[in-house]
Amino acid sequence: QDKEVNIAVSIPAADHGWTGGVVYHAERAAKLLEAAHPGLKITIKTSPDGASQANALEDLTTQGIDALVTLPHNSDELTDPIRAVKEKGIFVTVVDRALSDPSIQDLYVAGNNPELGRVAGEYLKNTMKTGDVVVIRGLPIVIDEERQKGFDDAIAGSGIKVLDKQFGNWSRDDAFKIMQDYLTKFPKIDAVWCQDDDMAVGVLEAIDQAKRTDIKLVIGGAGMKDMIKRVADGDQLTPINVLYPPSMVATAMELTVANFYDQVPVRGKYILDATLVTKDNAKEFYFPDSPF
Amino acid sequence: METREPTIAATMPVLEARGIAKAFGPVEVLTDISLTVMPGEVHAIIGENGAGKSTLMKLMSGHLQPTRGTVAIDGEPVHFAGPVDAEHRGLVLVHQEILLAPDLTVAQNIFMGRELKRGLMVNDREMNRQSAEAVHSLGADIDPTTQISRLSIARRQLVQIARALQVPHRVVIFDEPTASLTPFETEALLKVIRDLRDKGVAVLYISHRLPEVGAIADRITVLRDGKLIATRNASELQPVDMARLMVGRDMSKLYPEREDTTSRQTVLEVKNFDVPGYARDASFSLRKGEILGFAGLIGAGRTELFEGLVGLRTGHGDIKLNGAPVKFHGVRDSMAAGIVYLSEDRKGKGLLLAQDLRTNLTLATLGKFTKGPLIERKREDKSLDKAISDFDIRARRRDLLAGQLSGGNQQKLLLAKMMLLEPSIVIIDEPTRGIDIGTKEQIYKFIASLAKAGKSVVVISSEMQELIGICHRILVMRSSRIVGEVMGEAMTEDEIVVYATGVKVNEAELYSAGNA
Amino acid sequence: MSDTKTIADTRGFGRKFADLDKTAVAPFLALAALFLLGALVNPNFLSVDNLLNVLTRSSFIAIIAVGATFVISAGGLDLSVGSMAALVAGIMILFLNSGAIDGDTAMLAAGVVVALGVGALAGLLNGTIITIGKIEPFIVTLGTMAIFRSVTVWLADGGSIAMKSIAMRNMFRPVYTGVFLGLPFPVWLIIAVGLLGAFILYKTSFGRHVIAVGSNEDVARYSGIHVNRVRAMTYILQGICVAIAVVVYVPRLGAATTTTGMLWELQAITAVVIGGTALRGGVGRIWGTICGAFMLEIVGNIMVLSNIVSEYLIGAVQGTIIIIAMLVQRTLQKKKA
Amino acid sequence: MSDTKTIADTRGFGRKFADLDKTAVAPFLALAALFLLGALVNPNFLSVDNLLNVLTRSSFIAIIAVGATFVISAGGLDLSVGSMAALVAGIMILFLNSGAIDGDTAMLAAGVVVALGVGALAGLLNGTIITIGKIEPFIVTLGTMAIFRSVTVWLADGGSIAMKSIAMRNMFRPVYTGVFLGLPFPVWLIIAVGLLGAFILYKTSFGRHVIAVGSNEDVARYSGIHVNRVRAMTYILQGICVAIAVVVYVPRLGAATTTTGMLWELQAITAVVIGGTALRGGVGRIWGTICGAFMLEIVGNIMVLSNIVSEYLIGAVQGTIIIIAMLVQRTLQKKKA
Ligand SMILES: Nc1ncnc2c1ncn2[C@@H]1O[C@H](COP(=O)(O)OP(=O)(O)OP(=O)(O)O)[C@@H](O)[C@H]1O
Ligand SMILES: Nc1ncnc2c1ncn2[C@@H]1O[C@H](COP(=O)(O)OP(=O)(O)OP(=O)(O)O)[C@@H](O)[C@H]1O
Ligand SMILES: [Mg+2]
Ligand SMILES: [Mg+2]
Repeated sequence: QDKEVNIAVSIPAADHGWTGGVVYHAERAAKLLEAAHPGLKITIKTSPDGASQANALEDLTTQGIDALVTLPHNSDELTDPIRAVKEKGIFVTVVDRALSDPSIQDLYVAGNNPELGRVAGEYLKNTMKTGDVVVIRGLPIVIDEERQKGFDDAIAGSGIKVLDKQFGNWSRDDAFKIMQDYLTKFPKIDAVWCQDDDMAVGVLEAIDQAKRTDIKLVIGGAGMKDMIKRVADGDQLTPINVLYPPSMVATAMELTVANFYDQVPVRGKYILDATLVTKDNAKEFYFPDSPF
Repeated sequence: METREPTIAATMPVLEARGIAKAFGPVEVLTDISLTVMPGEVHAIIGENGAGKSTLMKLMSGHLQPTRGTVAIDGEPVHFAGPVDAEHRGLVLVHQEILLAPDLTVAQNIFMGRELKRGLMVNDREMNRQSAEAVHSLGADIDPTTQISRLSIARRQLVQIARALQVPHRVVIFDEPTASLTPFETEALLKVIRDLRDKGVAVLYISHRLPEVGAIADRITVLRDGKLIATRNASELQPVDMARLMVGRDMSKLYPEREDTTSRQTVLEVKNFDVPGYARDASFSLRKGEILGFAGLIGAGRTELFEGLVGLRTGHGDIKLNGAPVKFHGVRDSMAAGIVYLSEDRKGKGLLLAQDLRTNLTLATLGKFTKGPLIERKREDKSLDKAISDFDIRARRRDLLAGQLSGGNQQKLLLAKMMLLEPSIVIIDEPTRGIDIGTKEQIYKFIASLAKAGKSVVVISSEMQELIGICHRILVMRSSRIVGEVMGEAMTEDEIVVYATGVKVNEAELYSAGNA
Repeated sequence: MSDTKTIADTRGFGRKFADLDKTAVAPFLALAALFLLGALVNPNFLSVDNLLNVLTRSSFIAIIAVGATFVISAGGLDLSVGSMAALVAGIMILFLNSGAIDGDTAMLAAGVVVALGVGALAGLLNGTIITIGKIEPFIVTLGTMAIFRSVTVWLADGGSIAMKSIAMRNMFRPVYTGVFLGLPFPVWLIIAVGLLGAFILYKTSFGRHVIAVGSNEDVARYSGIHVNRVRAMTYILQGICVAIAVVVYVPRLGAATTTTGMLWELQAITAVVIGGTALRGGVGRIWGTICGAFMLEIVGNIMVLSNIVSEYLIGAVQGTIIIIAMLVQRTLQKKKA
Repeated sequence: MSDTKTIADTRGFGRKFADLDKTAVAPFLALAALFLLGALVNPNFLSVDNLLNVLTRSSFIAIIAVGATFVISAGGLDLSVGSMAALVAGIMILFLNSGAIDGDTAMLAAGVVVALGVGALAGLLNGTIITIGKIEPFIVTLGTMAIFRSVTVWLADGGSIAMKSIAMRNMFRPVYTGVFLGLPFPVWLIIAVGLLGAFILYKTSFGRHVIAVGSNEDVARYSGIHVNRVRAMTYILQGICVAIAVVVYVPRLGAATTTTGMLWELQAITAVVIGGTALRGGVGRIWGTICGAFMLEIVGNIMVLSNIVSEYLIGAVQGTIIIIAMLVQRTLQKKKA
């Protein structure tokens, strides 16, 4: 099994927690896979934004590759550049963010963004029935929009009322500030939904410092290890988490490699559930060695 | 000296100041000045540093607005919206300070704001040609494509004059145009001014060089402390009279009695010193108590030689201080060794124009005014008081910024600043550039007193008269080399000129051969 | 005001420098205007709790910006402060986690020393390349900004570096949350850094030299000032200020992440400029800078407290307010003139 | 007398000439060094395809940086170009999607006109606030940067704005991908913009005035130059350059997102400075700037082509290369002197 296969992996740069996790898992998977298949060569490239990712795709293609695994910054922007890769006869695996033209991707491995919002919303609706919620969004990009929409749809028509929404830029520090100001602004808050666990850390700290007791629930998302641990430990404020694991990139890489080395061709869609993590199943999702 | 009957009576004044006054804040620096300027007249304005000459000129050319009174052109009161407005009416001012864009070339500066065009494009060739001509008519050869930042102060001054004369003009105001020029450029400029006068242009002329004023002016107005003291026909005034009117006391003697303070002890010995591109193979020695002059034409390399010696630019060669070889890696080393250099470029390298007097005074010697890390403001203030009285700095308020002092007073402040270093060897580059006659006398006295106190002084100057008046010995530089030495009876203007221009080649070669 | 006429009619530097005191006061007037706006938007704005929150939060930028005031007054620029903060925080936490020293207090104290050392070294790196290499500070610090950030990401393995020991964290947390004489500890630190900065800039010969170098490098050189040394020193001071800010930052969330300090450089420079220090050098206003940092934080606070604008447009409103604040400031200066 | 001067003259002239070349040539030498590095790292680097790819990509930054050369030479600064690009792209696409005009070609042409108009207006806004409000360009363009970005986010409803009509997209795409006489279209555009920029800066009186204003504003004013008008004009030119860059950018990715153009301002300024233009104003080098933009893109390209460093550390290597490139450039200048 020493077939020569070149696989390129193009992902966003590690500029916040979740993408950092993506890079970590990609590099780890690359090592394992290369060890398992002597002829396999995996090149990982990170890019800080959509335009430079398009550049990276061009550069990777120039080097001659058999397959591309990519987590695009943005579907609209990268559809054409990825199409150009595909047109060279290269096997294309897309992770997380589906292209505007799905016919391009041979394989699609994804978490489910609308589902992440929906699961969080459903949980709120079902456990609280009524209540005042504040929301901290990420950055204004499509993923955020999808999560928000899923959440809004889930609580539509229920007694859950969204008091305020602000962008926290997927940053702990910004989330901390916004939460502090929410606490000043609203005398009573029942729950906080923030789209990402990094931000949840800042939110919890702000609540802790203000010594406010009215908040009953803080729901984050993505399954950062610290937050999963809190769930596992039965923290009152954070009884649940919604999974959106950065390790999906590793899954995608494994599947792509399998397409070349195993006899079965791999095609189609693999959607990972936005699993609700509770005290009961938290242990399954706790990886203390992961950086995220 | 040329004498000429002024033809004033027939015509009406082209420019007039009517009861003009100007105050900066509560301080009135000009009071009630009335003045007429006739076409075809050279009208000189003289007065001590800070008398208000530049301010008056700025008022008359739209750079400043008077607090009281009016300016009139052809008998009509006018209000200038700004200097450009005044220029449109044919009034141009050559500033005392250099106002040129340093990154642009000579030609680009001369034609700034009124570029010649060919179609859409600027016509650089034509502008270069005309600029070269304009500069040439001032007795200089400057490549019009040279960047201003690469020119010496003197050359910048010439460019600035050329630039002003490029504007269509009826009245040209020269504010100390010759302060940084050598006799040659000065002579050329005076010729240009005479030509202007003959063409019927009115000229306002400010200078501290009184003989020059006598030579060029038809009428002379004297200012003192912001007041007009007198306006006289030039033929009625000898330089001594001018000085008396300006200073308000008799000025019979400009230079102090020469005393032979030179001792036998050599304090500084320089051998084969090179400053790449500027000075070659310079060798000379300086004795204790000696005043040594350095003469030469503009660009001879005097400034750079001494900048190299004190460690302000790279130079190689042997320097012996009191017999011991020394090496200066930076100007701090030479300062520590008791040598100070006062730059000729007081605005660019001497003073922080945007900071106050106190900050400037103590900048080079802050260590003396600190206790622990703390600057003792009281002692600084005391030192400023002393400097103001010792050097007769005319600042009407203590909190003025250095840039708000009149030109001559800036020079005094720079002198005071460097003297705080208590040096044993003082190198003064153009010590009296732009300084009034009364103050000159003070500075000469000061230099003599330094020598008397056993310090050694190097004076670099383009004014041969002053070198002859105060120095014990004069070295002449030409084209990067020291080409001659004059002392005693031989210290005459003719002798220096002969060396400086290269007429006396043989001896020059002999001299450098002897040093090699 | 005595300078009335000067402003109306001088042409040169006279105008720019005669109105010294006005420029110094203007930022505070702009701040007052913001207070008014805040009070109108939400009555809670003026509550002591809110103001103290904001003041406390502004401490990072304020402290860093004090350092930036030195760099900018000397005619320099430092774009690397944000990622330098991340790097210093990361190394400090890694050190705290290493358990190199027995005893939590000793360990924390050593951690602070490590932070200050790393900050000073990072500043020295900037200063050295700029002065010895004679390269534009913009390019150098843009380069080191990328370098510091990368190294942090690498140290964090793309994730975050968190303090492991809960005990130590609890012991450290009061550095951010603690209150002394009614004021949170970080506010005391702003005051201390401000006083020290003002002392150095206005009262010591080094401060004088900083202004001289920024005002006219040639004059400084001809006056025997070690221009390079002074320049480099301002970058070291900047590094130390970054380290002090980190010492307040780390106890807040107990971690350094890949986003720590992102865009702080722009905020710090903005604070300095709003505070009345000119980017071209030669002027430095420590208290104006601190006031500027406070203004920036208040604008953000008002945005969240208000209900008027869509979250999408908050940036636009914030940008507008800052421009208007500068305009107000300029107008006040002219009025008073 | 005359011979003295002749000697001095020749000396001065020769010196000056040599200097000019060095500063102008240095960026190109640094570029050559990068080529060498690239060839060492990966043999594919020197392939025509790869080089054309890189050249084509550098077109956005190169074109924007030509505008920035004007702004910076005049002593200004524009931090808003990145978000301005996003805004212009967003509005252009929304217009294209609106179907306001019949016929795809007409529509596209109109779209280009709209883009240019929006760019010029945005530049005018910057220029007006800076000159009339007399506020530091840094603050103003930081403010408008936030404003343009926010408006884009708002127009995109937090998501992205994509061209809807596939037909139109296919028709527009060759503007990025098309090749003419062996060179991709964007490369021709760089050449055209460079030629035009060089013509304006070096050959017209406006260009002369730009340099004069950046060199010494007071002198320019006394010379009757409308300083404010010239300043404002440089910002408008900058806006137009941004719009031209957008016209190449949109066909490439077919969409504007909330992150479009992020950090382009820093890249543009870096390109300008690497190219030899001083941040303090008074000097402008159009071809140096374009060379600088190309260098930035090559560094990125080499990073992707090489496999040596961990992904986390790429930023560090990139930062180091840029600093070293500047150092090389400085050293070359001194050597040749
Ligand atoms: N902008 C200003 N603000 C305050 N005072 C000023 C300002 N400009 C000039 N002065 C003061 O006005 C007085 C007259 O200065 P002016 O420059 O007219 O003198 P001057 O006669 O030209 O002297 P010099 O021969 O030294 O050039 C001086 O006392 C000077 O300090
Ligand atoms: N033709 C020229 N082109 C360019 N630079 C020149 C030219 N002539 C002289 N210079 C430069 O001018 C400077 C020398 O002028 P400067 O007048 O200061 O010398 P100096 O001998 O000290 O003269 P000064 O008599 O004014 O003290 C040097 O930098 C010299 O290289
Ligand atoms: Mg004067
Ligand atoms: Mg000289």
